[in-house]
Amino acid sequence: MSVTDFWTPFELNSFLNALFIGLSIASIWLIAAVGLTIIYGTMGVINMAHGELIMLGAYTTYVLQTFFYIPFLLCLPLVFIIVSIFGLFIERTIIRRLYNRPLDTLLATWGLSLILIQGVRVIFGTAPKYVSIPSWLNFQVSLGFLHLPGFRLFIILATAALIFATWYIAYRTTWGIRVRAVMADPDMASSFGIDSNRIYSITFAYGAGLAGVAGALFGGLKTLLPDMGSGYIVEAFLVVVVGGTQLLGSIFSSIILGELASIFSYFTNDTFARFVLFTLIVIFLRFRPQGLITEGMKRR
Amino acid sequence: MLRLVDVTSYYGKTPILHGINIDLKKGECLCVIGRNGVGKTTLMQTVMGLTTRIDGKISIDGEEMTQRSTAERAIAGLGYVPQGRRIFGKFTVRENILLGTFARQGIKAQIPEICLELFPYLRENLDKKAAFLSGGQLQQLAIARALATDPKILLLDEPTEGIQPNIVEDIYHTLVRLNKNIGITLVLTEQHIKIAKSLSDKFIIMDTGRLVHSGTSEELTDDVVNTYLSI
Amino acid sequence: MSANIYHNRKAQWLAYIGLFCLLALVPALFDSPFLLNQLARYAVFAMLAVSVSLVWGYGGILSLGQGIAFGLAAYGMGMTMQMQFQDPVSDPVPSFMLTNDLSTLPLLWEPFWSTPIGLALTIAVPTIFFIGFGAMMFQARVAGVFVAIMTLAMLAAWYAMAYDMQPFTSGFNGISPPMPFEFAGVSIDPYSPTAYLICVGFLAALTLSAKLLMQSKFGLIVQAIRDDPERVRFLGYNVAYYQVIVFAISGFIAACGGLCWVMVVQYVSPTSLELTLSVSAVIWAAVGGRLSLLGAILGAYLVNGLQSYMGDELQDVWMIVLGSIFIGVVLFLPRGLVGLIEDALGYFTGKSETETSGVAIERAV
Amino acid sequence: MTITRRSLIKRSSALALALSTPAIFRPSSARAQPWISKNGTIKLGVLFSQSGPLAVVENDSTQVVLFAIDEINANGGVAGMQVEPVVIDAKSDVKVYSEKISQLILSDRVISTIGGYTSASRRAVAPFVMARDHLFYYPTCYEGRECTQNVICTGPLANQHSQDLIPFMVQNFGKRVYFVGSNYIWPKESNKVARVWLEKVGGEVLGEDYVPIGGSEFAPIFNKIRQANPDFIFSTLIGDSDVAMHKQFLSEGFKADKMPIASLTTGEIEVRAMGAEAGAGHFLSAPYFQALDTPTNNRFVEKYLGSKYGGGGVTHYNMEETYLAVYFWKAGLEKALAQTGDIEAITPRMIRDASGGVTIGDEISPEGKVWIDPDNFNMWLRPKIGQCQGDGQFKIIKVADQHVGPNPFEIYPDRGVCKADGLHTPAGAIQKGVL
Repeated sequence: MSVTDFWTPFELNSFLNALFIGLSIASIWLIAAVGLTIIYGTMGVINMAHGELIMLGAYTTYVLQTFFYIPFLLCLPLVFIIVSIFGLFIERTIIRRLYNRPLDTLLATWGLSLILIQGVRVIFGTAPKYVSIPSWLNFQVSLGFLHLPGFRLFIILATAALIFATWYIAYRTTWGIRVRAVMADPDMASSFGIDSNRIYSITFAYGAGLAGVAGALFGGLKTLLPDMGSGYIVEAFLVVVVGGTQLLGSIFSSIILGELASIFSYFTNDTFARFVLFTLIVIFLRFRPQGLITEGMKRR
Repeated sequence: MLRLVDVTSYYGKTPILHGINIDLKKGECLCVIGRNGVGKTTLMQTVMGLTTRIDGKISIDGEEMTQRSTAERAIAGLGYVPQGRRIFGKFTVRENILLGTFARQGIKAQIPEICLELFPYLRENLDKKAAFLSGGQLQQLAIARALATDPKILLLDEPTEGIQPNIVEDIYHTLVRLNKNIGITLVLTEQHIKIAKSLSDKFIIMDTGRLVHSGTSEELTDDVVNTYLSI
Repeated sequence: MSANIYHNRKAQWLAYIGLFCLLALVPALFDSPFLLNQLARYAVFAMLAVSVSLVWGYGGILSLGQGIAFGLAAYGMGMTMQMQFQDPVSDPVPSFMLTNDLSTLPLLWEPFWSTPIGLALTIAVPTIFFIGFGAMMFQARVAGVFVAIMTLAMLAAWYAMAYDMQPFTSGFNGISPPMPFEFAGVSIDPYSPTAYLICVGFLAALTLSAKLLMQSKFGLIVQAIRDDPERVRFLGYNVAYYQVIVFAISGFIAACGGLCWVMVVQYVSPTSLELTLSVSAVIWAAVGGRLSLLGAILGAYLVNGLQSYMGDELQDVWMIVLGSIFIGVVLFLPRGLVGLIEDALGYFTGKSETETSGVAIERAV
Repeated sequence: MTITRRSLIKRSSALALALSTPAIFRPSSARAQPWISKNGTIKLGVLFSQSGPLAVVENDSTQVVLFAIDEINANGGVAGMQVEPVVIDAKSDVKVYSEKISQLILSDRVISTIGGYTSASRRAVAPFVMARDHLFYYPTCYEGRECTQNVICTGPLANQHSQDLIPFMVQNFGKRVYFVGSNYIWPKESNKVARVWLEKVGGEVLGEDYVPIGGSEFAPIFNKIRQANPDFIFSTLIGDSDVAMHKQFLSEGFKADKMPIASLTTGEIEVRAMGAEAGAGHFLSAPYFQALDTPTNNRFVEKYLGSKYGGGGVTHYNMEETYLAVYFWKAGLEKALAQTGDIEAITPRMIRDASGGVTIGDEISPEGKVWIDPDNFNMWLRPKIGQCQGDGQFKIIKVADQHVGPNPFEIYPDRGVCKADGLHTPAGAIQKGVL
């Protein structure tokens, strides 16, 4: 019945709005996935605890807001720093021992995610928490029939800003040259005095920090629960893999997936949309396991 | 300058080099000779710290290097031009050379004049993607990149392999200049006996991971070549 | 090199048979229906762990989608049991369908009127699906992480399907057949020794056959593919063929697990298709030792036993403990707990343990 | 039995070893034991999730059961005996529910069990509860259309929820409604019932959407809602999704006074999670509100929040229904004892049979007098409509004039009528254990 009962009739304005909303969904998937893309693309590490880093970001925002009365906008950089430091800690204690063993990183980080979920549960209890967003973000943008809430727009802009910052760091700074060198050929990079371990640490911390910011933003859309991160991990991975583990690829894949999700759920419902989407992804990966964009990336 | 004492080197658990001894003075040029697959590249990688495990001792300028990481060795003054160049194709020429400067002491992120002076082509094409360079140009870039690290010792693995003859000559002159005029110690592996003989002060011959013969370049006679290198 | 008794095939078979005899003796020793039911559940988990050990430990394919076979089979069994309860004349349509606007039995459900056909479908559908899915992946030479991600996406798709197709599957609520499974006129109480012994019997039969298979030429090739697929390909073997077969067999084992599961819990819901269950199976196998079927079984019993019997004070931190154990195993004991046993046996009966452990990975038990 | 055994023997010699020992043919000796022994305590199973996503609600349920048991024990216990709760954490996992219910019944031998918040957990325990003739109290709202002899539900059924709410909303806001719910049976059933009531008052359903449990992306749905522009939204979302929807409702620019959400779930605890700002102005139909101004409720709220169990800071309908479940159990047990006279002879089934018609009066029940329907063993209650205020509390707008009876098969009259002994079908058969 779920398919047939309410097969929404096609209506142009509303459909265009659905496309517009697709972009909004895409920005959420993208910001959830961008840290993962960087970590996986650079280090070959499958970080199953990425969703939990998002969760930590959300809880950090909650703590900063509730106990230190820090305004939301200021929370974002602070969350980035705090979660980065935590990421650094994880990298030094666990991830570092597992380079060149990608499947093992997948398993170890799954264990880590269990610890983080339960740890947060023990500290904050089971009751949900929430992040309040500043009231000036409670506006709506209306462009004719197109409609977008201010906070969504804020997320889109924040995502764009973070992507731009990441791109700038990667392609316009000497630091970026180092990271890309390690990505392309770790041995050669180290022959030029680049300490790949240090690059990995900082890259991981950076990816973790991005996840933290994503969490801070998601806190404005939904409740904070210790296991909120697990809801993002599958989508984030699919964005990364479909995109081909590159920044540009992730942008394209999140837009495509976000639009498809929006269009499917426009015509049917959210659950069925997921089924169709996941099946399409499996088929896509069968024919293009290297993802959408593959330019010269060295796989491990 | 570069000293290897009884060095054994491993990939995984398998030893590839056995008990290598080398002693090289400042400004000397050593040529490593041997057939394909006898461990010449491994020797380079061992010096650079790119193998899994090393027994024995490696020192540069008296400074102990055996347990140091590759990056630390590069900073200590080892420059590396690997076999097949291993240029970063997605990087521009400028970025490739800049990579080298990260191993410098002092000023970084600035391309040293010497790199561009030696290879005018690179100066004119700094913003070109390295993937579009020809083999000889890539080799020039690889040498420029290694020079950017301000090396005391330059390791060159097959610098003339797969390059058209006129450029081989260019590279030969460049190496002479680096060694004789600037005083950089060179270690190179070379298939062309002629080049090896005229460029180097010393040679060693390797076979199946062992050092089987060594001497000054005058001692690299046809007899020696026939004994160790004939097929 | 011969000395470590751990690598002695006779000793291995003795250990396997010993374990199953021990398990089979439980009903004689303990007169507790609850315990039997609980241990029957563990036996089912052990089947899942064995399926993971086979596909990952031996085949080198990390599948996060073992739950697909488990869940599909669980639904098959749930449907079979539900239809045993329905009456063809007076009450042909399960209650949840009537409230989902289905007044006649959907075609999908019709075959389940017959218990033998239902059981056959329960096992055949997941196995065939794994053959098809495996062929699709392995012929395209998908490997490593990408298999993990594709199986994960497929699992998520099936989960969404079971969840969304409410008139056919009862959705999130799941199907709870009101009566125990009946076979050949005998009702199998989930708490009875019979149900328990069926589960242990399945576990024993599947494990021993899998072990036999892995000692055969086929098994050696599968393990060679795990260690170096390219080399095996150059030797002229059709690598995809072997991978598909071992993947399908692991699906078959997981499907048997799903069948037994519904027999002992009388309930099936989309949670069988949740990622958590599939990853848990990987955890059990890894903790016990994925390179050994016996290790996987021990891992399943141990982790679940600890989870059930840990004191209340520790319940709060159980997930933390489990996560830490798991990280510890991945970091320090890649061969799992049986790796420790192997080293210990090597210490007492054989040569220096470092040498043997290096070999053990290649020559899995 | 023998056929199965024989065929098994053929299969595995390991099995034969076990079968040759006589122990397994012994009848289970446990059955002869009394459920309640005179010199012990009365054991009551408490099966809720204290960890995992469901703990948000179910943790409060555990606490309130312990609170009620403390209260009962302090007042002399049940039939002069103390009540001992056997608390188990179900970890929000249906596998654990199904495992632990058998532990409670078979190992701990509790006389009854109170537990569950989702229908999935109820259905996971149901087969065991029925097979062992146990008694399970399910203390929250559910969809109905079940007729078992071993479950007593102390929350409202779908029919009790909407019969006042829908007409009230239509009257005050308009006839055009949009349905949003979580994607499982209870919301779908509740919506079906709501449709029936809507038709009676001439309303119209503009759209119906379901999101996965835990889903929090509402942009596509709000897009459709904006297009349809209903007079109000009827929500049967649970948990996270409910909270996320209210928050996004605000940020999408909707106003509660123009297009309010009429909900069956958004109680005090949900409002606490979303922030009062997001909840303010919307409506809830429930039998109980914290703000209910009766002496019993004021006492209950004050006592509960002041006790060591009241850390949550609010009381809400789900919690109150759980509280009632404990008292219904006590009343049922005492009535069964009065009928048999011997406490050791009491079985769970006796309590269930005795519970038909049992009443809990104003003096104990915070929501006012309630009783158990002697036919289908759900609760008679008075649904109330509350509007959420800026402080997170509800203002009670309307209380049903009289008690509304539960009718599990209201919209399926051709399925039959649920009676104490089973579902009486129109064909005259009696089906037992209809799930």
